[in-house]
Amino acid sequence: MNPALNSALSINSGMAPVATPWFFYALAGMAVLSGVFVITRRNAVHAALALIITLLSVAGLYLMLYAPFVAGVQIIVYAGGIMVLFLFVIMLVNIERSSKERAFNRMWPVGLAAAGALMVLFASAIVKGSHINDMFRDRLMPLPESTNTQQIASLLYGEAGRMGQYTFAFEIASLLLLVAILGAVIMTKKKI
Amino acid sequence: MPNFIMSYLGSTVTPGEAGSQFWALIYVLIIFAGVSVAVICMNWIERKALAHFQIRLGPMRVGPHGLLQPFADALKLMLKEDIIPAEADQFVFWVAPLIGLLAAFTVYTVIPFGPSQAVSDMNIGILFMLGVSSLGVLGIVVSGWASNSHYPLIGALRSSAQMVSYEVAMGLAVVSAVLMTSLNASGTGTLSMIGIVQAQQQQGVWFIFKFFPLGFLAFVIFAIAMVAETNRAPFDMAEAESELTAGYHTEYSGLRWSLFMLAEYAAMIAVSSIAVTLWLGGWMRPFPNLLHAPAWDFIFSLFPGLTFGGLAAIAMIGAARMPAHSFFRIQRIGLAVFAALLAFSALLLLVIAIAGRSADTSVAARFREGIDYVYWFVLKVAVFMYLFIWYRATWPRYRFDQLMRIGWKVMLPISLGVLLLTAIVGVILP
Amino acid sequence: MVPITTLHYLVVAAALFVLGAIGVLTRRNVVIVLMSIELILNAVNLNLVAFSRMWGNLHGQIFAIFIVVDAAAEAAAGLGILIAFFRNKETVNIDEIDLLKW
Amino acid sequence: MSAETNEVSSRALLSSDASNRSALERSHLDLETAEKPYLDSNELIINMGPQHPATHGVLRVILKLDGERVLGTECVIGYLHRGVEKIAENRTYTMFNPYVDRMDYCAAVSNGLGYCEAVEKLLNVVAPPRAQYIRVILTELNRIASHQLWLGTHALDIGAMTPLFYTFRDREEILKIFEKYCGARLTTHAFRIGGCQYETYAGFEKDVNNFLTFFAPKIDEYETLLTTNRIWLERTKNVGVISGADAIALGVTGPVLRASGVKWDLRKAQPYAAYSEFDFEIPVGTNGDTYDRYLVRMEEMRQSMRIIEQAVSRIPEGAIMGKVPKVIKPPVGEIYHSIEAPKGELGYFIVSDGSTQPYRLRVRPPSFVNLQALDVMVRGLLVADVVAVIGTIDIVLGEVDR
Amino acid sequence: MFLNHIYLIPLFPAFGAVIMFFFGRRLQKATVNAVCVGAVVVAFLFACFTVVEYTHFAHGTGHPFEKILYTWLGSGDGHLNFVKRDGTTASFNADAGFLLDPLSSIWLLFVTGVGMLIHIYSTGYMAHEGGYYRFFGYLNLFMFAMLTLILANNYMMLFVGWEGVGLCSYLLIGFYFHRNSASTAANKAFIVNRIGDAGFILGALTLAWYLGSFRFTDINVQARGGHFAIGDPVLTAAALLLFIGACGKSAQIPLYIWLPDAMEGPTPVSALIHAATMVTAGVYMVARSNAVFVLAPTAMKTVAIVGALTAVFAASIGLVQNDIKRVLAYSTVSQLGYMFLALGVGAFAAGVFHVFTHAFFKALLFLGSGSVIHAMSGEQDMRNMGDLRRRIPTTHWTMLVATLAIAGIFPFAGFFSKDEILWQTWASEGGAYRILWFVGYGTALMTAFYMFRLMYLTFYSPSRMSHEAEHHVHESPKSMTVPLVILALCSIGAGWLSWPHSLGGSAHFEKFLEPVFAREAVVLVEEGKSAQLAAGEKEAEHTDKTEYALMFLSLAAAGVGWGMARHSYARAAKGYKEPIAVDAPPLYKLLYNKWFVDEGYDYVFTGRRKVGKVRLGVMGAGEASSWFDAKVIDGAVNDVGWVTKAIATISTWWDKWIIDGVGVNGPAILARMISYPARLFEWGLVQWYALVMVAGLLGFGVYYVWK
Repeated sequence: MNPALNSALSINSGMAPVATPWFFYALAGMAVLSGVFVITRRNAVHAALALIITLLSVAGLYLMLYAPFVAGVQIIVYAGGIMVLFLFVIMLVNIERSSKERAFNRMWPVGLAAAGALMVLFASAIVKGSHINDMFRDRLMPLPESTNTQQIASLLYGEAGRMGQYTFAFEIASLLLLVAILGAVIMTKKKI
Repeated sequence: MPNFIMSYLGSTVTPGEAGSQFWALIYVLIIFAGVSVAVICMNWIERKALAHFQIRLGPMRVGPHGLLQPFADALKLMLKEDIIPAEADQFVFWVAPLIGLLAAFTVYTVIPFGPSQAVSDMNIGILFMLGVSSLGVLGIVVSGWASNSHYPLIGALRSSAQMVSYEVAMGLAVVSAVLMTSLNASGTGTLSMIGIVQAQQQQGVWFIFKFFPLGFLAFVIFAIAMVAETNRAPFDMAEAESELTAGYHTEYSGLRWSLFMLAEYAAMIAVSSIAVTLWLGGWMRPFPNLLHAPAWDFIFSLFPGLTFGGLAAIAMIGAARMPAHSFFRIQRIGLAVFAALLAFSALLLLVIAIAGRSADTSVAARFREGIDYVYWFVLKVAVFMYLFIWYRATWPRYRFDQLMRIGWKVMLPISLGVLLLTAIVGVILP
Repeated sequence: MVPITTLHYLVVAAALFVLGAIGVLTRRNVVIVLMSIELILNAVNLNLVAFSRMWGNLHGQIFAIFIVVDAAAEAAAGLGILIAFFRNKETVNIDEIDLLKW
Repeated sequence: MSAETNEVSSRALLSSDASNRSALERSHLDLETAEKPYLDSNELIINMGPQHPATHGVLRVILKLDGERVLGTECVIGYLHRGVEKIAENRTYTMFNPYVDRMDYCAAVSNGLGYCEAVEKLLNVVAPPRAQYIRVILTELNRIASHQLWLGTHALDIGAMTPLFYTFRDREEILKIFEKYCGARLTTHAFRIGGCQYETYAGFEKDVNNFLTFFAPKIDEYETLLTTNRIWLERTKNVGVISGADAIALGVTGPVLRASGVKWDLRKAQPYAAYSEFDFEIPVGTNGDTYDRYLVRMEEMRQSMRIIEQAVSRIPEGAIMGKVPKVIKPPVGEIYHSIEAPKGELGYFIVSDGSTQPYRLRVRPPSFVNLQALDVMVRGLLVADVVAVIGTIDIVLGEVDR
Repeated sequence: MFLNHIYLIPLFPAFGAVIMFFFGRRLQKATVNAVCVGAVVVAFLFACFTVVEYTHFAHGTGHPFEKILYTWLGSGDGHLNFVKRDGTTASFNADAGFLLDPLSSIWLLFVTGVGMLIHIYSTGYMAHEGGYYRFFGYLNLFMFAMLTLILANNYMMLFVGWEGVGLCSYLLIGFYFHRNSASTAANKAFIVNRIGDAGFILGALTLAWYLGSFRFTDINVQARGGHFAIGDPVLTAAALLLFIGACGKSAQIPLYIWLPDAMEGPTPVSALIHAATMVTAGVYMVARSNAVFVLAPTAMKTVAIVGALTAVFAASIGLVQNDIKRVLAYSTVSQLGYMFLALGVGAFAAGVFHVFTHAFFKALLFLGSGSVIHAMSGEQDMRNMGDLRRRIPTTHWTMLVATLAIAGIFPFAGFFSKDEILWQTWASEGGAYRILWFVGYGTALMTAFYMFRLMYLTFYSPSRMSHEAEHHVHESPKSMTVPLVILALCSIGAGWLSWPHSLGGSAHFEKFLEPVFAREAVVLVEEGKSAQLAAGEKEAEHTDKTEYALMFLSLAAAGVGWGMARHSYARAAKGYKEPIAVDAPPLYKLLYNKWFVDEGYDYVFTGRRKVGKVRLGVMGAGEASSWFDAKVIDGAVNDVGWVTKAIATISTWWDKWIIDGVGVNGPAILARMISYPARLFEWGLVQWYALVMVAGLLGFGVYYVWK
């Protein structure tokens, strides 16, 4: 944050987030609504588009949580990468038949019931937890936004001369990605 | 109120950073309008330049030298019947161009036209930019699928594969530039677009010349990848008219089609802006460190006015050279008015430059600085725009497999090597 | 207006999680099942980032990044399997994937 | 297990067509009863044309694709069929003459030359030498024009827009000469049975010489744009390869045949008109790919210029019309006469029953025959190459469909 | 400046080799030429500057320049230690170090110089061959290894180069690997060299064990430090072992057999590797170890005798060979024998001088023969040549110069060096080696004979070519003849560097080398007193008369050899008879078949039951051991195997029916019967499993929430 801020032009105080509760409700509503679309749309492309909206909304929520780097990763990896892959695959396996078939399996009532039970469980946990003192703290700790990326980087890679806390895990994650790439290529290639 | 405006003009940070929604909104509107105008200009320039490359005249009828042609086109496209094929997926067909447009325009929130001339200075600026511009591919994929036709589908698959592939090399090239920002005392780099330009300012060198072949190589890789990324010739596989009639927008017409065009040109300007920001010193004028005396500042600040003056002179000559026939009278008058407008702008700019030449803190000086920043930025972007046209006039089209081969087997290894070498040199050299 | 607290985020995350669970449990189309899994992972990520904000350190965000990596790997492998499967059976319905049933 | 069989079978599907058997042994692509696709290939059948920017008119090519790879093609022709051969049976020999211009409208002069010479042969008439020279000059000019048109459209198909405008600019000069000579630019109807209708206009030689000096640097200009352009090389080298043997077996003629290394040009092999009196080379390619065809045609333009130069400098004086009866009634008999049109061997087979109208007239159009080779050339290539190959065969649908 | 970057000299050709290795296949010939030849030219120039700078550095004291880059094997911190003979520990420590003293500077100059000329020559000679880049890559790699060898400052580093040149020799002999004979020859060279290498590494390690260091400077200091008696047994053993290595690399009896076969490689390779440079590595190594050898008179004697024997033996074979390259190959072996003779009698400087001159004229001979072969379109048999003098004049003249040089005609190079060796042999040890002088003298006679035989058969005698070959004869391109001319000039002039005192010269060469072969070494003589050792010390100044006589005699020998050759071959027409074959057929047969040594080795070591065409009923050693291995040892192994198999059969039956049948399958069948109802619950739907997971999650959640 530049200290040479001209006070005449700032309507809010310097550190105050642009985000207002309205933003939160809009984003959360959009995320949940699109989530509903994801699981109810018959057409997979529609579902994918709905999922993209969910992902972008969640990215917005990350920004509200002062996690811009995670938000950026969310956009670039999820929305830009994974979802394009999904759309690609949907187009490759697109068959007319699927739009005329049942969208849900035979055990959908059981599944719905189980998911409902899960929801009840979450609700009760949240309700119970919010009574316990300090379990879900109301006041949010300040996180510096302007150096978020740098701090994540120093956690991941360490600072000069010192290995980061998560460097090894990060390398393993890259290995996982490599394995996934190789597996996907080998499985899908027609003639190896 | 004037005080409010003036005080803003004197601000040294972006509105987003200052938390000023009002100014941010104004900025968004200015940029939206500016980009739209730029696209229109680009449209006209491309048609004229391409025509002159090809020993034609290009549009000449609508307005003097076809100056009003883009507006006529836009009007025509807007008034055309909006056709959605019967078998198409209506909703997706409708939404696809919007996705592309949204992605192309959202990018502009972080493009720094000057140290404070941006909507916001995001901490993750370049990451955000890459991410959002990669969303553009969704619009293309979805449009190809929604058309429910073979050619658009093939075009969509081609272009999405192409964009995803070239994004890799592009990203690596960008990373090597970002890596260069960390070559300071604290060893901390930045992803912020403004920060990147400031890093170049501090290090006293545009990143294209940094570690000489390395920065240049990364830049070249980016410059190639950005042509592929925007589906322009010679990588315009997705809309190869001789193969796929028109690629993913074969079934589109009217306004929707024009939205695709708008998105494409906006994306071209956006990626060029990235290239300018990352490697060509963004808003900085040439030799800011070498020729840093106030006199030089003044000389360079005359450039915008002179440019406009030159354009006005060209327009004037054009008006003078019109055939002396009554048919051309209106055109001649129109061109003369246009020239007068340009001349007026030139005068205004010169006045500002002269008024703001000495006092560092005055509003006029701020104004002059802001104009300088935007001018140099736009000039650099304009060079890229011209290159896009030049490519299109010169080269045949690559074949799809050749394109992918270049992307994966040439560009990716080179960019990886450049990245590695940049890292090594960055550790060893300073 | 009530200020937004961690709890708010937790509710959104729980809702997304349940939606994902429903999708995984009831949909027939494998692609949508995979998308539902992404939904679940996003819910988890939201929780992690929210808690990271609550405690004021960045470990939660690091975990979120790891989960994004994992999601990418999972999507790649899952869709690869799907394509291989589709080539052999010409279907993407999960209840028809039962060759191993005996 | 399955992977292995898949691999074997798919290879059998692809490569048995591509390499194991020669081009002619391949069974013709049967689109309707195509065998069930193998599990690992998603076949896609798309229609290229008749409305398509790159099929040079109204050609319709049905492509069977595996992804973007071409498994087979089938050309559907006839969208421009006008029954030219049938019309000939109801017109006198003289009346039919203008019709031939409408076949290969890019090389109308060549068509007329072939027809006139065929009828002259039937009548046992020889055109006077001055007429022969005029014929050669105009025919060779027309060859250059045809090649220019080909070059522009071919480059456009491959994505290079600019050469098209350059070639059209220069083609205009030829058309101007045509217009001055006979009043028409495209369908010239320049020749008559027995010679030429028109004497050359004053300044004809000067015009032609001017054109030659104007055009020589232009070819270099085209070549500057394309010949060493990396993308052009990548797009054309080893694309659409056809061997000389295959080409001969398929009856392919013209530059396509010569690019495959077969030195066969009717102007040398069976000299007609006055060609035996000129000194020129026959350019031959080696690889039979698209690039070689391009080079052969570029060189042919240069050779045409050589011929024109010699013809103009040596044009004899004299009559331009031979002794032809007022009413053309050839004796009973049949004749086949062929000439080297820009696109290949253009032949006329005329059966005369002694009346004023042909009993049967059959045209052997080069485009029609050359188009056969499309399937051989494009199997295993990509969709983009199909466009390039169609361009390189240089078809004119008016001639294919007649 | 150059001296400090001496390590760059080997790296230039190494760079060329690396380029060829990675990109060679894609490069144009011109590029290959530019890279490879350029690398060697640069190396040569660099070497010249380096030596010039060294002479300034040394100021004529011969003080060696040592540049140690880093410790390459072992380290100073206690790793890789070994126990020395005296019980103290020393660390195994080999540097990547470079040593430049007069000895190595001489080698450096002629290796790079001759190598450069041969590279240039090869661009012409190999122009029409396949694998052009491969050839040059190998050549460059060879240059790298050879330069490493001669610039090394310790035995281990030298060994790296030693093995490197061996490898390159192998690769280049087998360059035409599709030819069976070539690949066999390559294998032969490689295997025979390995025997020598084993000796070398053992000798080096023995020295290290005894003296505690690999560095030449350390070893020299120690050996000359007066701590060891003359004839110290360990040093003698070490010297002998080193000499075995030298035998292998420099083709001495009994390991010389690979060199003639090595002529299967391209001719430039024969010239570079198998005549001028690599084969002199043995000489270099012995000269380098002179301090040790001086302390081991037995070893010295062995060297001298082996050298003399090899010289005469190889020369005798060379008398009758018909393949032009083979004659030269045996000549090389013979000349190498000369060099070892010189070393053995303590005349190190004379030996080195002979190496120096020999490099020029032998390289010239090989390259000339290559030019002849080139002209004859691949024909190598001298019986099918003749009368080439006018057709290929440049080749003829240059080869004539080389022949005069090798035959020892005054004032060509060979005269000085060979005469020096003979004179030293005559004079050393007060004449103890005079018998060897006679051997050497005979060899000189034979040398002159076979060399002029070659000349007459090739250039002077009436043409015996076939018509096609005659039609194609042509002079070689400039790239081949220019090196020939340069080498010819060198062949004339190289000898003048050491114009002997007796002829009024000043023997610069010996003076230059003097510091290396320091005569004032202090040794421990038997009485326990320190004394000056005068190894190879001559009283040259007093016996000028004898020296003149010997000079005259050797000139006479050369003249006689020339005359005999002229008499026998000057008019050799088609189908001529060898005079030896006419006069003494058995001798001819013996010589022609190279004393049946190859066959003997075959019989002894590889187990063929015949020597040449003669069948012997008895097994050779190789076959005997093979038989022993196959029948006795393998037989025992097989018997044990049979017993095991029998036991295993019984065990299998038991396992299959009793263990598996009752013990394993029984419970399994039981379990299957019991599990059947349980299996009904699983119906193969993936989502069912997901449901179970959700149920589990619920269970945990409920437990934790309402605990």
